[in-house]
Amino acid sequence: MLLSFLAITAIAVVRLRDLFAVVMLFGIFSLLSAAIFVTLDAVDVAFTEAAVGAGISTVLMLATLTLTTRTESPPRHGTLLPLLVVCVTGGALVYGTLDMPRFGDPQAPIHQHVAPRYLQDSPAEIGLPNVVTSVLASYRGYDTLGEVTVIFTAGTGVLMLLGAIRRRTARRDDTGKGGSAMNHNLVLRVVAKILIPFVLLFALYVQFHGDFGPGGGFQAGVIFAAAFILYTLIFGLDAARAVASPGVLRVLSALGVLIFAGVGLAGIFAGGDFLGYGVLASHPVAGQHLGILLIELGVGTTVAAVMITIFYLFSGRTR
Amino acid sequence: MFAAATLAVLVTMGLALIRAFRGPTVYDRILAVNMFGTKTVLFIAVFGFLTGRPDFLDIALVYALINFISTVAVLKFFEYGGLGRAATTAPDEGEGG
Amino acid sequence: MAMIVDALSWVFLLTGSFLGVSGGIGILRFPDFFTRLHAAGVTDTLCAALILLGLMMQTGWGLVAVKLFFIILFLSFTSPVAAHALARAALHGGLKPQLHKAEDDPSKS
Amino acid sequence: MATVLGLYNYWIAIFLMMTGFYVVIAHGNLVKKIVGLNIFQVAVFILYISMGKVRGGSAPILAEGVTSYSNPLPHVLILTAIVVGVATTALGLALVIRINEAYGTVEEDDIHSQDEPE
Amino acid sequence: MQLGQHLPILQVVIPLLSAPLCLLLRNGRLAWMFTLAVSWLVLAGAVWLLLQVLAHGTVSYALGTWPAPWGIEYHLDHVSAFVLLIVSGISAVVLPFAGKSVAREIPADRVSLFYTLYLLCLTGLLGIVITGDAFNLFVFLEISALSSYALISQGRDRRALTASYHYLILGTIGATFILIGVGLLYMMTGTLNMQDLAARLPAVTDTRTVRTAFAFLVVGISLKLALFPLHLWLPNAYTYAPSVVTAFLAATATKVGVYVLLRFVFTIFGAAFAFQAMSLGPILLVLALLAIFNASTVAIFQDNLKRMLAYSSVAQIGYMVLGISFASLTGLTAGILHLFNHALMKGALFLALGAVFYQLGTVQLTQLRGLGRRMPWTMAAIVIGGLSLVGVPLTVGFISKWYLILAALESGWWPVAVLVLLGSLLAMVYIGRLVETAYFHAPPEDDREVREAPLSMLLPIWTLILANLYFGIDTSLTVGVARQAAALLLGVSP
Repeated sequence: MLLSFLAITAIAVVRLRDLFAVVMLFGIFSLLSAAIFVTLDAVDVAFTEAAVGAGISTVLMLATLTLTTRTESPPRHGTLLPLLVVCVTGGALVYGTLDMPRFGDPQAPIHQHVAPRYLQDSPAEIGLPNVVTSVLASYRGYDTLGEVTVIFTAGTGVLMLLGAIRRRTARRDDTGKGGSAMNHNLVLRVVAKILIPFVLLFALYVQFHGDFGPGGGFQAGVIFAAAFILYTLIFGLDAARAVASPGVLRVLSALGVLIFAGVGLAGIFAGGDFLGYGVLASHPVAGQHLGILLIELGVGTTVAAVMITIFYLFSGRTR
Repeated sequence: MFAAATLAVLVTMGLALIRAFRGPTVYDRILAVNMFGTKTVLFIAVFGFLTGRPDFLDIALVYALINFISTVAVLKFFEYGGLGRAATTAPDEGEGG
Repeated sequence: MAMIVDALSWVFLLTGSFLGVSGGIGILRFPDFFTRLHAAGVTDTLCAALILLGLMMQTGWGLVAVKLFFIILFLSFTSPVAAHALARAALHGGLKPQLHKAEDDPSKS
Repeated sequence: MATVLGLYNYWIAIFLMMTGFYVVIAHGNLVKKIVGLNIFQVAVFILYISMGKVRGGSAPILAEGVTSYSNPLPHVLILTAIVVGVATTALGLALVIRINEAYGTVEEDDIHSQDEPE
Repeated sequence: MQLGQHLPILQVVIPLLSAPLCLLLRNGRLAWMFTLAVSWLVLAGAVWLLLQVLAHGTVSYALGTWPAPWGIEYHLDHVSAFVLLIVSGISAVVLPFAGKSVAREIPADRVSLFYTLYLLCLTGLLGIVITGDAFNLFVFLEISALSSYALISQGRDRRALTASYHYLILGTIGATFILIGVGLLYMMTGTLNMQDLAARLPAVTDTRTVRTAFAFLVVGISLKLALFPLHLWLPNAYTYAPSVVTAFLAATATKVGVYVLLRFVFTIFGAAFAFQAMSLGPILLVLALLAIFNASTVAIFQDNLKRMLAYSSVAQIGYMVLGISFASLTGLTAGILHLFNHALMKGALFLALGAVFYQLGTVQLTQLRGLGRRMPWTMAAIVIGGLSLVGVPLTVGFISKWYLILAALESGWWPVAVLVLLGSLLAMVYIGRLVETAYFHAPPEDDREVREAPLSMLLPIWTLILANLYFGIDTSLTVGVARQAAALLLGVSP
């Protein structure tokens, strides 16, 4: 049922020409897919998709729309060729599905080969209830390092593209969309003031509770950034910059990657392998705990800093 | 019983979705999206109970938060930024915005 | 006692569900934006609060209940605020409440 | 019938992928292309997550009394992929903003017609 | 603690770790020196690793101490060590050049950002080459891709932005295709480790799912490496990117793409499946020949020299793929050899063009009239690089072509050999145009002061040119390694 909703939404996205509506529907699309992830037991993924797809991506797209146009001009070429390409690709995929293991089949190869070890041995080897965190941070910790690097790359890239060319002048009353404050809206201001501390608290909870439930550094970073985005939206960019200056964020975004890679190197210097946390403490399991805690911290720092930076840069632009 | 609640929430989601598609004005769409978001929060919460593992409410909490932020962002977009198609007059705030 | 709590929670859940669906119908059937806002705004908060309260009663005291409580708190803050801000934005954006009877269906466009 | 039911999830995911893909290659608006790209990627995520599901399984967070869990590995992969996706989106949108500043439009055709005369 | 034992991972982690440090250096010149030092360190590591592999065979490294199918493994064999050397070598040569060029082409306050992204791109490329895990490959692919989008967009022309955008869209489609392919493979085997995949695939090769996975992987990788019909992003991206970026990416990024193709087709699927069951050979053969002729012809009509060389790159990728399509020992050797050789010549040529751009501010052919007398060293380098591109004896280009023709004849496809020669003729035409303009046309009247490029630019250019000549004469090292690598991929003795 949810999947059907999803399909309908996707079609609507194709057909609508009002980009604003498209972005709104994309928000719905993300929320829906996150709900689907929940029904498919992927709570961590749902968490991230909700925070990223529905939150960050949508806000960034909106910010882009404020800087560009809102309506899409009608297509001028035929759509036959793309349609053909799409049909061929889709046909190939459907053809490929025919020999797939059936949905939910516990006998499928992926449930037989590598994954069982994670489920069976991770309590003894790592000792965390959340297997996703164990795999993410330890077994495949290197992927996560790559992931943090990707985020860092995006942050640097956006900084390069949007930063440092036109510095925003401190004009309060310009038409500059994203940056100005919502001064007149008292209700929003008050509610935001009450909410933001809770949000920050919640971010910390997610950061440190990721070992036991869904959550972790990435999600916490995004939530932390979300609090700042809310602050920026309501109190204006200048006020937000006074709280967290771009320079500080730049240092923090680098710091996160350094923490992560540093923990990895610490593994080498302690006589183990890169990202081998086992040697970091007297007992391997304790070492794993320490390592995971630290790298999650690194992930959270970089993600939060980069997300806030990107949002600053997007909203600081004037048309 | 949880199943009934889940179903009800799903139906509501569907209704809101239709409004989001049809919504003649953008505000209708925002409203529908906002409602949709709230219902998704509920869906996640109820679904956790339905499957017997109710400790995943963090997700619902995040949804509630994100939903709020995107609503604010959208509103801001309309009050300050976008040249609304439905909004024929330019956004003009008297009070100092 | 447990029975009563249980029964009460079912009542809450069901009422909440009913309100949710009626809100959904409202948002679909009402003639213009402001009436739809009314339909959504009123039911949204209450429906969410009721369902979550019902769930809270099911779990008993614990971390889950605290989280549920926070969600309720959150929603009860944000939904009215969002509705309020939305109405404001719509009004400023040039959308006028439809005071007389609808001549044509606005959802036609 | 069993085939259809067993593959239904995958087919919807494929349908979504192709919808997104179509938006990317057929539409000329740069913002919409990015939206399409996102849909394409999310659909791939659904494909991955679908394959990780075990019928009767539960979320892979170990708890007492639960014996069957879904496969955690696809979840991990997709977490990474989501992050990659948002990074791409952010960079792409930043490029769109710059393009709009340089050309005053975000329509592919207009951009081409501006570059042609040179 | 033995550092040598950890070298495979340090190779990637050092540039990765340096990138955030570089971001913190606000001073552009300092950032450049830092990047330079890092890059040379990486080159030293790559040389050491290659020697290690040549001496002891494959090197593997388990990240996080987790054994292979569960954790991520670094797996270094002849192929990867060789490509590793190409990437880090080119980077080490390009960077000395970069100092002046970047200072002129990039605004001062963005120089340290530029080097941060450069380091990240290097990290990504190295990570792709060295990893033994299919998903990890995707992650590093994205690191390198995202940083190269950002780097390309820094060109001065506004078209750099659209070029970068198109690259982003197509690159992401390619990456997503690869992701789908990897997902399908994972679905059928339950593993992501390449060795493990190779071991478990034969049991399920007959399924339609695996065939689809193969198709998606090949299409996705072809997009990344700009194989003929999917090359549309490349010319613009290379034309409008900053000179250094063009030189670096042209010499490395597509090579890494070819490497990924080799890795997936030969190591994971196995030559038998790819070429017999899927008949990849004829498809690649036709596409490669089309690439050679189409792109070379287009290159002849370009007035912008960077664009001309970009199209020539597409053609040269055709040669590499042609070698692969034979699926024979000689063919693969030729392909891998050309990987190396093309990196040398395109690196040199794009760097030389960068020097021209540095002095002239343009690379339009008409503006280059009479440049042979004004920038003799640079132009001489372009001529030698061009000759190498054509495949004149005593240059590396000749060696590649020689092996390609040998491979074609070995397979009994003599028409292909003839076509390869014809393709060289086309290259002769476009290089000839350049030489004619530079040496046999009178310099323009306006008499601007045009001087030879500074030494810091000439040195890297000539290093590469001399390498072009050296490896064109003494082929024992390159051919030896390439042959061993090819044998390893095919699973036969060299």
